Amino acid sequence: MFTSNQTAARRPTARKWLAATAGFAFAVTGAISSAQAQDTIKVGVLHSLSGTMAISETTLKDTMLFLIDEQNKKGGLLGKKLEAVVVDPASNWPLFAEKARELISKNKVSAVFGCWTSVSRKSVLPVFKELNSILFYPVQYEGEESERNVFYTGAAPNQQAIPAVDYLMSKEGGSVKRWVLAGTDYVYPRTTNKILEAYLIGKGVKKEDIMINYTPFGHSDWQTIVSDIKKFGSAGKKTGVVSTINGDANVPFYKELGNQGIKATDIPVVAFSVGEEELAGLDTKPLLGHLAAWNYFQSIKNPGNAEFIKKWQAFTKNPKRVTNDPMEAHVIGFAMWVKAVEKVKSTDPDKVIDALPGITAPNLTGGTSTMLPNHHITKPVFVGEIKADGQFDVVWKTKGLVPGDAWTDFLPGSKDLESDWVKLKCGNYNTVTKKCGGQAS
Amino acid sequence: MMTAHPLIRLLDRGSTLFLVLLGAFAIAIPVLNLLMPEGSALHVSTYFVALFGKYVCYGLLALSIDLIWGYVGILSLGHGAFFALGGYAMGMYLMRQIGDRGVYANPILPDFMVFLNWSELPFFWYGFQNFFYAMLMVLLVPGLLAFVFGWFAFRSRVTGVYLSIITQAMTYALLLGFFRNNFGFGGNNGLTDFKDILGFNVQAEGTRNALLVTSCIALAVCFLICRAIVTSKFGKVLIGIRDAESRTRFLGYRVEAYKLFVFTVSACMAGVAGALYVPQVGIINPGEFAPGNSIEAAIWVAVGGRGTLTGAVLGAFVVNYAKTFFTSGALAPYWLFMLGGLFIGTTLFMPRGIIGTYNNWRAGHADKAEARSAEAKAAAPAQPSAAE
Amino acid sequence: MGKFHDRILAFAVAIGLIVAAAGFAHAGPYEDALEKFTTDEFSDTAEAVTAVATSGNPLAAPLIAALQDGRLQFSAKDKKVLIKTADDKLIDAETGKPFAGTPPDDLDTVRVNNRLRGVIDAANGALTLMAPDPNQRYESAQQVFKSRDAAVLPAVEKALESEKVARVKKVLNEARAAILLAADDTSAADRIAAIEFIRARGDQDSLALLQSLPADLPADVRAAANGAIKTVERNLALWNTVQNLWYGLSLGSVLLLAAIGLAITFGVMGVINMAHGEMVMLGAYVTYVVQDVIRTSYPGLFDYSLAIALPLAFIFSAAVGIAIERSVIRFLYGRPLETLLATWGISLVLQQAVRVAFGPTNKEVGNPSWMSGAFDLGGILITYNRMWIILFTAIVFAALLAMLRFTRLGLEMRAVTQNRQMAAAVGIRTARIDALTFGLGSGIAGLAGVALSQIDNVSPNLGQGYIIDSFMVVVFGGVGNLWGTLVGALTLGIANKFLEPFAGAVLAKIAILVFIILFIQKRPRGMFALKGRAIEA
Amino acid sequence: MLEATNIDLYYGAAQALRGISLKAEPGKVTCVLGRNGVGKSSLLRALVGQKPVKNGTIMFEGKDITRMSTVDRARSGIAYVPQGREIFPLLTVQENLETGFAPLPRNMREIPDDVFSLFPVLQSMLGRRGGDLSGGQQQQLAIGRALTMRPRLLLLDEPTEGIQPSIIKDIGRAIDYLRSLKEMAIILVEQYLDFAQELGDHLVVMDRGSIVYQSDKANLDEAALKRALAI
Repeated sequence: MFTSNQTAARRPTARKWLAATAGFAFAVTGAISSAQAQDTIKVGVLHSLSGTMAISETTLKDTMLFLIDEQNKKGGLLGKKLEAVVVDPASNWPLFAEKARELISKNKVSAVFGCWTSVSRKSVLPVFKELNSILFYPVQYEGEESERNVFYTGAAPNQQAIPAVDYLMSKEGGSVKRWVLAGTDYVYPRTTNKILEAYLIGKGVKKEDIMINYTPFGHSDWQTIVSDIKKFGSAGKKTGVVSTINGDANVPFYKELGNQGIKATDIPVVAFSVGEEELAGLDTKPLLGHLAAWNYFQSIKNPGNAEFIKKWQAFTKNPKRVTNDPMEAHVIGFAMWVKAVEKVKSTDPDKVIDALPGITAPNLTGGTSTMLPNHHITKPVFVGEIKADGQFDVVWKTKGLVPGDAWTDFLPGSKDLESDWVKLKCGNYNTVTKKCGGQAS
Repeated sequence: MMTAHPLIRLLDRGSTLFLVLLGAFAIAIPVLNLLMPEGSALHVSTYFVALFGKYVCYGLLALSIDLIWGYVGILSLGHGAFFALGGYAMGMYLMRQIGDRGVYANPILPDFMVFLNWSELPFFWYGFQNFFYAMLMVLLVPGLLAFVFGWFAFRSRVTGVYLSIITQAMTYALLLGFFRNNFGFGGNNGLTDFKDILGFNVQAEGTRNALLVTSCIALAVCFLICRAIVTSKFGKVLIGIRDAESRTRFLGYRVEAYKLFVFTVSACMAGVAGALYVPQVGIINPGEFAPGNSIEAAIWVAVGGRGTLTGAVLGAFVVNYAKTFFTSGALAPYWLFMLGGLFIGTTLFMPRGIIGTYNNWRAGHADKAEARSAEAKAAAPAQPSAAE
Repeated sequence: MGKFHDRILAFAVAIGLIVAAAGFAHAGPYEDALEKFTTDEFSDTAEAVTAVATSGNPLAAPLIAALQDGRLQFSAKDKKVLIKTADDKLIDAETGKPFAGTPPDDLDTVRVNNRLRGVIDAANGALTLMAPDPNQRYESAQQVFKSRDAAVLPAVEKALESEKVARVKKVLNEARAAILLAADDTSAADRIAAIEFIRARGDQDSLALLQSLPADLPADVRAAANGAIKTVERNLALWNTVQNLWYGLSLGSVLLLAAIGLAITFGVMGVINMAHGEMVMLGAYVTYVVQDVIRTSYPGLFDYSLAIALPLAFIFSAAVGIAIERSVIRFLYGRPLETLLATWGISLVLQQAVRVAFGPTNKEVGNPSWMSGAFDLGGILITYNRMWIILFTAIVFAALLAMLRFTRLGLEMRAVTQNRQMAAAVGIRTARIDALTFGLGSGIAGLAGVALSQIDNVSPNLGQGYIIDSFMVVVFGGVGNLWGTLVGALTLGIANKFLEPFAGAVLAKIAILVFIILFIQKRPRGMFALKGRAIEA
Repeated sequence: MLEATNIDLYYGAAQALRGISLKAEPGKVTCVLGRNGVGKSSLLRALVGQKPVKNGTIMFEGKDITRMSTVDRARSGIAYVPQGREIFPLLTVQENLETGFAPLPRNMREIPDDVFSLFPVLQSMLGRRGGDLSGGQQQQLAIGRALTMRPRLLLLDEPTEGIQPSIIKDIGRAIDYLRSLKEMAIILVEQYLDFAQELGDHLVVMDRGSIVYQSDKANLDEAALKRALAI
């Protein structure tokens, strides 16, 4: 109806523009991709710079550039300069696989630091296995994986979720008796919540005291769910929320939480995906006292951390730029890789992969993390309360470092599995059948 | 012209050139990849084999969109869904082929079901261990969805932008559904970690080349099917529907039936493209249902030239090569500017796409006067169709 | 190990100091308690708070307030506790006099965690039951109701005697009832009286309290409790429906706000603007910029930030819209599918441009005080931001209708929509009207952005989340009909909220999408399709 | 006043007007006659600018308006009552009339009294939607809308088509009245010969895009006119 009376198309005449612009674009790119310096060690950086995941991953790209820059200031590696090769997988999973292949086989990088979402890691995995290269993955994830070519520097569920729940159950954390497990409907929350549910039930929590709720990605209308949480929490027992809500959905969730007046003293919310970067986009005053569990907080007082923050803010020329947990994971991973390469005096993937387990590197919170034979690392776990300035106040930490567990003990499928790339040379060794799964080929 | 032999009508100069190029491509790349020693100037790396394999699948997707958009005037923003469904069918087959080599060594259940405590295989996974059954599903699932969807939509005369918007809603609903873990397709991680296809290791170079060649053959076959459809009398009716739907209806043609047939065929082709795509990229996940993907695929067609089958394939190659090229190096953060600019530039300055513009230019050189009148004829009825 | 050593040392020092201090100062419980603030241990601080609160010292209230606000400072070395006032002056917590001399160099803030906040709230509750401000007394009474702390009972009873304000008195009675019900030694008659108060309160907390009563109550108390539980449950079920309606209305108004601009550009002009979401996003970023300027330069204006942002967002989004119309869309009239692709391209460019200009991360947009918090209306909680958004949507909708109906521009817009050629023939500048109409639609999207910045995150992806929903609303409601858009948005919002509790958020959304797809097949022109020769012409 | 010279107009490859020349004077009614499809409406469309002419010039009050847009022609004083009326169906009668304000300066924006005195029925229907009016009422509204623009050239395309006789009379009276004001030139396209003969000061007959006969009313050769029309 609406176009029937409109005049017919009025076409522009200047179509030749396109040819000109296209020609120009190709000329420019040709110039840029010209000669590259000889004899450098190349490091791949595989983080989305555009699309929906750019929000989280851009910082990690900057972190890698910063670390490589720092290393070069120290004289590089094995007498050569390091060179970062940055690609943009544009938050597009198949493109991740393509870019990984490009980095490894075309650019001949020695190692790749990258990925954020589990699905991006899953999508590049076959490439790393096929072309035998190294991936450092810096984000907390659901576990249930241990690959020879991947080093997981983020937290496994036992390095984040379980200590956080332990804290909430303690007297100091409020002796929580009733639990809401709220998450975005995808694999990480599903797995984490499965693990937590099994863990809580093992601790004597009744099934009716656990409420599990899933929402779609980017969910923005939290009225019903927040009020359900409120109802669930007013049954007389102390209630806590474990949030595995992902990404953008957090902001409206916390806003609704604040507006419906759910204070941390009534129903504390502990989140696994909300860090300093996410809080930078929020008015944190109503969220005072809600919690997050991480292996690193910017606010942790430690000389190494202070220096890192100072240099980082100088590098990015932004005195307000925050740091966060996945950044620290890259710091540790990169330091470990450098040490391993120096140890074997080669960037040959096989040698480096074999050298990495056992390598230690200082983390930014004062401890020393070790790469374990299961390709996960040891990390301290901190629980922080949100402060009014968008930072966290650490209210609890684990006694020592917690070793990352690839296969959780709380799921029937994986409790018999064990990963050991040093002795067993296997990522999923079944301790009952004494067999290494998936090794037929 | 009018009495040309069907085969000649089927294979005009452009089409022959296209098929010859495609054939040369399908032979040259595997040969250069497998037979030339690495390091030789003529060697084509596996990286390129994987890349081109992907492009060919995108080309096939573009072809399927062009068939329905370029020749019937229906802009489907849901072809990504058919592509993904075909991909999932293939993915399910590949998952079942893993057998007990999964990390949990469960002979029946895929890994993602094991760690989320599924006790038995959902019924819709039955049969997918059989290759032929899976291939049937590759065609059947997208085809059936398209048939049902189209049957409702065309019968109630949902046209133009309305159709585009509801196809978009369809793929969006599927996106949300497939994201759910309880749906039984692996949630957002999708299906991955494939091992074998028909007993061959999916990552082996030989398999990769075989998949590339298969994709080229599939593209050639679908191209010929499309040519056969559009050059036949049937195709003339389609163009009649595109340019003046109600007039064609008044002439006594059952417009709905024509549309439905082409829509379904096109969805099946998209499904085949998806099925070939999955073993080559090694993963299928709900991201493929994202409405943005379908819209992007439409722009491939527009860039190449809608209504020209070779153009659709060319567009898919050009845009995806540009994507590969521009997402590396210093220009990486600006890739979206270029993609966005391409959308705007193509629609404004090159509404006929590369092939269409080239044809015009050549026709202009050959016989200006004739071209002008032809264009006038083509343009005059094209206006009302666009306005519907 | 280090920590343990520190503690022993601190303990020793503390003992020493106490002994020394006891010599010449008159040390009461208040002064003793102060020491515990200097250990930087949550459990010590907790004890200190309780001790201070019960000490009766007039400094207790300002001290606890300072602790709550993070203004309580301590020096571990000097065992000194100082209160920092709002204007950054230091007061000695012991004497209440301004602190003279240079502050100790290890001055640090006394840290607070959730458990402590609970302790503070409880302490505050007792302290402020008699506060002069009735709102504060009300809050305190509510606090006591929740904590059911038997120790506060005398304070509650004392407060009840003197309380004059009815609503505070009501809550005090409820608090008293809650304490009595929770206590073991309450008589049956008192219990039944208490149950009556709780029944009258009738909210979720009341239900929880009633359900948690022990099973072995005397028969008449049990009966009263059971009756009360039934009443409260019925009450809650009723309010639950009302609440769903309200949530639906609220979601619907957000949908409407996002879709209404589209109803103009798509519904009225027939332009498929896939960049509509980005216009919303730009409006949200204008809000961010306005708040940023206000924060850095004119902090006093923060509560007016939205009022300042609204016209700016409208103008900015409208200007971008007009630029898009003049540079791209006007060449594509009559080719809706091409418009769709071109505007999708524009949306990609705008998103990435914002990403490059402002960075990819979320930007903080705060709620002004009048947009924060909530109030109770009967049995439901109404958050201010949702309420204002519903009102705002209603105003925008009404203003738009009025603008179309009563202004010259509105008349010309409608004329152009209905018959472009004829409008030109009577001398209406159609090209200008096209640009202005598109600008209007975009400007309204900008307004939506200001509102959405209050409930959603401000990031380059903001618009993407709304575009499909907006199209669904417009198509479902019927293209070219603003009332259809209104009804469509509210219907979808309310349906979604009634589905959500039992289907879950994801399935509810899918169900709505499938429903719309099927609905469009039945009524291809939407719910309120325009009829008559005008439309078919 | 208006002078069109040697106009050619094409629809795609088909030529609709062939070298048409036409004049219109204030206070005079120029009547264009001819059967269906001979190009009468195309001529009016060319004059209002809805169809661009290929060759020829159109002068209006001494200005060359050949390449001027429809809007600008309307703003310079040309009002058009198209075939089929083209009322804005969802606007009220009043709003329909008010659309005619577009070319006017703010202080002139009122509906002239003449409109209501010529078509009293409009007065009583001001609040009704244009689309709900009968054909005859719509025709009156369309003329009223054109008059609201205070035109100096009024183009009427078959105002009597499909309309009941009593309203045809009203319209005829209206045109006669407008002529008598001597403020505007009127071009009337008609098929209804009696109506045209009664009103036309100058009669023009078209066939296949050309003028085949024209004459002033005074010198009219009826036989020649009928012959021209019967071709």
